[in-house]
Amino acid sequence: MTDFPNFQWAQVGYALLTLFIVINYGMVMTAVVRKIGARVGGRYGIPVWQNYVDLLKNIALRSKISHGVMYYLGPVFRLTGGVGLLMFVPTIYGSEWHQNFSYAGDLILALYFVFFGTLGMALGAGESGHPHSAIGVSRGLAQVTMAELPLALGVYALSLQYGTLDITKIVAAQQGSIFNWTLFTNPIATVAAMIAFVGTMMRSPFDVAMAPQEIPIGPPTEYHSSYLALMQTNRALFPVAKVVIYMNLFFGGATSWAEFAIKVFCLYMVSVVIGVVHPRFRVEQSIRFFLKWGLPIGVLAILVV
Amino acid sequence: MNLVQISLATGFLLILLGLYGALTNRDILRMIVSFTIADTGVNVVLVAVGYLPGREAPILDTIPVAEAASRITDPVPQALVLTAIVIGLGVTALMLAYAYRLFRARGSLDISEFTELKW
Amino acid sequence: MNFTTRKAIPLVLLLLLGSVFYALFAGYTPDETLNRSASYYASQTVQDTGAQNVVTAIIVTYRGLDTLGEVTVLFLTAAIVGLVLAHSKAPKGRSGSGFLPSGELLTTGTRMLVPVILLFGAYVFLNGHLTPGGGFQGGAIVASAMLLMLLSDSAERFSHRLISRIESSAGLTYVILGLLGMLFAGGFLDNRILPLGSFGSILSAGAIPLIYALIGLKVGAEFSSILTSLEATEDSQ
Amino acid sequence: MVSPLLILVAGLGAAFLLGLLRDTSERVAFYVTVAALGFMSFVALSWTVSLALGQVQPVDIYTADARPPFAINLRMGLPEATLASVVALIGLLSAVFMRRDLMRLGRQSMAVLLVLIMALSGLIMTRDLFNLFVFIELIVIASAGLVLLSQDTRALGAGFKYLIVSQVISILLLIGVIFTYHANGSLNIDDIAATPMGFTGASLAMFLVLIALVLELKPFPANGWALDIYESAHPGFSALFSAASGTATLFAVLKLFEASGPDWAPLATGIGLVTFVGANVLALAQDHGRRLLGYSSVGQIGLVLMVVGYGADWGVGLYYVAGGLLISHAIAKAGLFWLSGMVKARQLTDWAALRQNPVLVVAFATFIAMLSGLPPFPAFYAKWTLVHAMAEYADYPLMAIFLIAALIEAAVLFRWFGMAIKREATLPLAYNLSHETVVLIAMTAGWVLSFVWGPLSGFDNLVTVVPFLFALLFLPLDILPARIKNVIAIAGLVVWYVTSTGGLDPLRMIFLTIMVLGGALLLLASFHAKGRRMGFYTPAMLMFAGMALLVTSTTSFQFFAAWEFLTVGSYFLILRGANSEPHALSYITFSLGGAFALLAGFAIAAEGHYTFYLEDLSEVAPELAPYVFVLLAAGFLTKTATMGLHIWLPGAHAEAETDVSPMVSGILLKAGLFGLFVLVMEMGRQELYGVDLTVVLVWLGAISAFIGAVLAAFQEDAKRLLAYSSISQMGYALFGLALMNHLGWLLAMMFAINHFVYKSMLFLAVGGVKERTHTKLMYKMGGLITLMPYSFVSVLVGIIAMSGVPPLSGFGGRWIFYNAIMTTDLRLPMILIFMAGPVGFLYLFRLIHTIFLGQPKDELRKVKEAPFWILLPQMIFVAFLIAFAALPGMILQRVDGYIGTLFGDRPLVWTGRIIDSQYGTWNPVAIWGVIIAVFVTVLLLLVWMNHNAQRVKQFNIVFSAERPFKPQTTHFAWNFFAPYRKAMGFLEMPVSTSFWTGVSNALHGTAEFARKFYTGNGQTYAVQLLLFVIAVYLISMGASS
Amino acid sequence: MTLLTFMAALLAVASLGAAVIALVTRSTVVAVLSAGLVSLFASVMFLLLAAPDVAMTEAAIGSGLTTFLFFFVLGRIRREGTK
Repeated sequence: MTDFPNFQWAQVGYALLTLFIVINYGMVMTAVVRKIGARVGGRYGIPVWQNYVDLLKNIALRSKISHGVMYYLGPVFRLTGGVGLLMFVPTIYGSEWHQNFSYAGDLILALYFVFFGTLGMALGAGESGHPHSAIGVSRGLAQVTMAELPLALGVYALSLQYGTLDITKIVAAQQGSIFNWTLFTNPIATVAAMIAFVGTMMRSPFDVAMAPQEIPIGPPTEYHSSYLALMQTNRALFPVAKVVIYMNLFFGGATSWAEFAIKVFCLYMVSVVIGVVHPRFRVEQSIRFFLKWGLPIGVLAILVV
Repeated sequence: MNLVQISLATGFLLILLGLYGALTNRDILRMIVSFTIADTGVNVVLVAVGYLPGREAPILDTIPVAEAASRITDPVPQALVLTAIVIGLGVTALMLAYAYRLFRARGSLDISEFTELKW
Repeated sequence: MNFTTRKAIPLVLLLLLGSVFYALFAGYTPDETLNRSASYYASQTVQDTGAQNVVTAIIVTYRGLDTLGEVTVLFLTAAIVGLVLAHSKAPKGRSGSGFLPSGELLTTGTRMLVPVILLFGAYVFLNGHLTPGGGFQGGAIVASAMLLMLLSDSAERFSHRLISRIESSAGLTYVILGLLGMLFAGGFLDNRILPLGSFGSILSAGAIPLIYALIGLKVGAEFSSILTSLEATEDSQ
Repeated sequence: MVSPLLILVAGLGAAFLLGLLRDTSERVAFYVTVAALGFMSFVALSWTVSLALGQVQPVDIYTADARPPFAINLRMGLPEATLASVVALIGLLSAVFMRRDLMRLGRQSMAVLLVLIMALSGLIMTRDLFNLFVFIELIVIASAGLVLLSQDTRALGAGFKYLIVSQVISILLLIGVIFTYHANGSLNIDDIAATPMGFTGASLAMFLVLIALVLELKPFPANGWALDIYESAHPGFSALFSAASGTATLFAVLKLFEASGPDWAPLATGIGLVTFVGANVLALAQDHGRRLLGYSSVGQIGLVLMVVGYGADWGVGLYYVAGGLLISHAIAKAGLFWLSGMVKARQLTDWAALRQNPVLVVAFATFIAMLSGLPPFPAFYAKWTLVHAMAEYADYPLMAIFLIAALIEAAVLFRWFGMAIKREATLPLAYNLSHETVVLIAMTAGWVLSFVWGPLSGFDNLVTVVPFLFALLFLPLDILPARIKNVIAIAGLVVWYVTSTGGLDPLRMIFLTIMVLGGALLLLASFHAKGRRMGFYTPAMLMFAGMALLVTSTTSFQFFAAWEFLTVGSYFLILRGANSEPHALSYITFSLGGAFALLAGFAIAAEGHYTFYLEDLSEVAPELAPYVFVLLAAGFLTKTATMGLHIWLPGAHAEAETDVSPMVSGILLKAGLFGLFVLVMEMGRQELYGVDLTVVLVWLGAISAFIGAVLAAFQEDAKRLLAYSSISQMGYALFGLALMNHLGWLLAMMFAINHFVYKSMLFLAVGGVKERTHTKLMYKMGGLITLMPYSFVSVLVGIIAMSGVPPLSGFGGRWIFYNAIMTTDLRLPMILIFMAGPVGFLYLFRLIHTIFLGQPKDELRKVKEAPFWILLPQMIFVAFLIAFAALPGMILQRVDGYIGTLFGDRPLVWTGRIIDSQYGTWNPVAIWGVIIAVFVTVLLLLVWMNHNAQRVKQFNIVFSAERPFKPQTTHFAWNFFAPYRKAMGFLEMPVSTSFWTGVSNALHGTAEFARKFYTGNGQTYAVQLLLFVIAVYLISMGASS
Repeated sequence: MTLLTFMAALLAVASLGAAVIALVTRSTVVAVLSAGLVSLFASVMFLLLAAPDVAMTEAAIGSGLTTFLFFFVLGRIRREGTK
């Protein structure tokens, strides 16, 4: 098994454990965030276990339909994307078991694997035949492509800075002091990446693709029952997995689950806070936003490295 | 001005006059007439170039063969002119025949009317 | 182009061309002595060809190929003039030159003159190697006989067919004579296939008189053919 | 040996003999004519053969037993014999061609024809100046006579204009002759060379003689009369007028320029060049077939005149080059004029009638290729030699003008060819067996000529190159059913691959594999075609032949010849598409333009050596090297369709046939990439004005990658989308290559392989869809996933691979890319590449979504899966992609090692199947393992939960209340990324399209304006003639003082 | 100035004058006749230039035959043009 260095079956167990923790954490955290949002807005909000209720309800739903193979596979792709992403990045620095399968690749793998789920989801929704889902997909794709740009630039700046593409090595380089974090050693790259982060978290002002409140469009409207359950799982998992990447790259990673929980929550809250205070952009507005702010900062980041 | 110069000048002037007529006259027949004048001019030039002042025609009936080289004028241009005259006539005849056919085709002898082929 | 520029542009051009000619004119000085070609002819013609008239010798032998081309030009012209006019028959009715009245006098005069003219033409081309004149001049004279007949609207015109026969046979014989020169003498159109004879007599200069006679016939026939074609075409077919 | 004089004698004798025949015996007269012409041809040919074989020595024929200059002499050497043969044969064939009209006009016309041929032969052989004049007058008069053969009444006017002009010319000539005689004391041409000019006016006399003869060549712009003749005369005569008269007169001019010495050579060069350029530019505006041929004749003769002047000191080489051009021109132009006799109507588009007879189309193509200097025809060698000579003397502006004019000429000719292939004729073909025979003899002569010319070139004989012959083999085989031909084609490719892999380095090996074996694979799809599929296999095999030869070439000549082969082959292939005419034209124009840039580059690099090894590119003199680099790069970038030079690509690739698109996209583009590889491998970094050219390439690559992707995202046409995507992908490859480091090159290699696989696959899949739906517009498709599942799978795999999403092989490319850019200092162009990545994802998604997902259209509810043979290669590609993604090492490791030897480094460490770089890791098997494990687990989970899911149909809610005026605009697939367009639409601005359209319009406008110069008035033509003479006089006076 | 030169000058003036008349006259007939006259003067000039052969030819062909050719064609054209 040279392709899987030092492979032990226990790794699978640890990976599953990581997965379990992250999913649950994601469930609770998103609920908490919604609750906070509600309270800020003067409402009562949902209970923190609401996500579990929804999940169970969806799984239990009896009527189950399918529009075709791709429709069926869409959520599978989606969740595979989320899980895979988590598997390919190390979660807890220094803990061998929580390196997951990060030896399969490096930063590039993670960056590109993000698209795996997006693609599958889009395809699945597409097959449903509902034109609104297609519109949602096209909007989402259009926006995300521009949003990813500052991230790519930031990451490039970062890898130039550390001279490596290996996430573990990048985290290692930030250990020791809080001032070793990329946030401080390379603030411009961090800002660039954070612009991308905000842009891809599917929250206001960049949530026109989902736009759940106003128009019933977007992939989620097409799915129900256990499909939706899978997707819901992913919606808990995927943001966290993504935040993990940002955390590892820019905020010193995490050496323990506690640190992990705090950093992920804080980072997540950044997008929430911005979302709360900003009205929604139209797609072209957000694209222009990324071109006007994200791009120059990203360029600056790689130029000053 | 000696004989040769006068002849040469006449020849050249005839050529220029002929060409001027050929290039400015719209009547096809008058163009052809002008060309014959120019042809005549060419012939005069040719003969004049071959002339050696004071010498005689290259016919050895009265000139002894031994003295021929010092007494006759250059025969070559004369031979050429003979040919040129005949060729000139041939071309003139041909142009006249064409002129007639063109006239038959269009009822006109104006060169500027035969411009349906262009560009 | 308006009237003035239509004439002014050629004028300017020809003035420029005139300057070219002037350069030639100004740079020209007549030779003092014969150049090498001419002096060769002056000294060698008699020995080579036996002709008195150097110009004739040059035309018929040294530059025989030119002359062959020259009669071919006339042959071509005759053929083409025939072609050009073949398809545009003149309207029925009066033929003739159209501006000379063809009266009794002219007709009679023509009948009397034609044989004389023909004889004179033959004289000119047969003596071409001795005196000025030759096939072309003689041919032109022969053609003038034809001209007279055309002018007089004489009924007994030469048949076009006969003219064409004479023309072709003369041409063919000319070419064959040239070939004979290649076979039996020094080269194409060499006149020495026949003996050079005694210098200055009519039967001298080898094949020159023969060739010049052929040329005369041919040129005469060709001129006649052209004249006939141009004059009227009813009988050209 | 019989005396060459017999050529003249036979012509004249027969002409006179005709007069003795009876008027009614036209038939006999015709046989006499043909017999005489046959005899003349025989004599000339026997001299040609004997002289060429060295059995006889060149002879001087003296007349009247006197030595020149005292009597006229003729000469029979190899050039004279060859050209006399050409003239006599064309005369013979034209006589056969004009049989009916000759018989109609009678024996006189035949005599005129005989005299014309005789005079032309005389013009070629004579060494006497005045004799030259006599022959010219004979030619003029005979031509004026033969013009009458035409039924077109306008010919009369044309003939008269010709006579007017000839009068002026003969006046100038006679004056010149007599003053030359006065100066030299001789009329012999050889004496002009021997005797120094005696007096000041002599040079002026020489000028008059030369300019008069040059005027007979119809130099631009003093040539309006000639064009009128070409347009209105009988095509049989036009063939003579262009081919035979042009050839003979040009040789006469050559004789005189040789005699007059090198001082006069620039005169010929200048007039020739002006003529070549002017005629070709003006030809752009022509839509009348014969007049176009006239312009082309003028241009070609101008070209030879230029060679005559330029190559004045080449010795035998001049005869080789000028002769090749001249004879090619004679054969091709005669053939084309004869063909025009079979086309009834006169517009260029009416040549479409030729399609009724495929053999004639082949002949047409042959003639066009001969004229445009494509291999293996002699003009190709001539062009090569000429440009190399220009480079040797560092006459770069001349070279540029020449090449641009040659390009315009090719554009004119191929525009016409395209019309003939794609338009509809208004009148059917005027078929006539003897006419066809004549044309086919000309075509055969063209090929024989190439066969003879090849070995003389000192290079390979291109006619006998095996792959090329293999391509030609399909011409006779075209009567077989397509499937049988396909088997032969595949077998041929495979055999060639197997036999030619020895001794190639891994890099070339991979390119050869893609090009030849890949080609064989793609040909599997061609089994789908039914019937005979005439005209597919020859061009296809020609293209593959070019590519096979390209990879194995070692000299610049081989490389360039191969390049032209593949260009021409692919042009014909592209032209086969339904609406591809304009696109094929822009393809061939750009490609030939690129090819000419290559030619110029090689020529400059060779510095006078006509054989130049590619590996010597590394030793080009440093002051030249950057320019060589720029030129070669421009040539290759045209082929890879880098932004700015790309406008030919989308149309060409999109409009091509289903199985052709993958060939021209997946395979053909790699030829450009291969060239770039060779270029940067041999030449390395070059600096021009302090700019590192590889950096420029990096930028170009990045811009192409980005803009190509953006444009692809905005396409409505699926194949166009893929075409723009190719531009983008090639941009990546170029980018990698230009990084000039190990990983960059590996990246380029990776892209070469990947792009071949997935672009072929996608084009096949989309093509298969198009076969069924009969549209390429994506908004007209939709919901085809259930109907065409296999096509869907291949598109799915294709887009995953292409967008670089793990685990498929595209990711490998991206991984290498990141590692490559880590080691370079170039950061700004990276940004564009970063932007290109996600945009690429956009267009790919659009492709799959709008075709296969969403709701099926009513009219497409019953379409079937794509044909088996189109699917088969796709499935093979899918398998390959998966295998390559999991085990990239099986190919890449060798290439990596090879590149390592070039750079002397080893940035990648291959441990088993794991690839480590200095910066990161790529463990393809692990990636696969994890993803499959997770995917299967989740899927099983879903199946467990959802095993009883119920299949429901979609419901149609596309239109709400009313049907809009343009229904497709309301479809989601229309303007799919509308917001994106709002934000990024400025990138769509057709800058380069506008630029090239502007260039083209400017040229056409110039042509349209300038041709008004030819007013049609004979007098004006004469004035122009004089104007020309005076202008040349003043210019040469100015130049010599 | 010798007699020869004087005659030549006279001929030159005469032939040039005839040529000018040929160009400026309105009548084609006069033009043709003048052109013939030019030829005739030229042929005399050839005699002065010691070229009797040429003189004969020019007189017979240049001024004689050519003129008649013109008149023939002119005649035909007149006849047909007036109908």
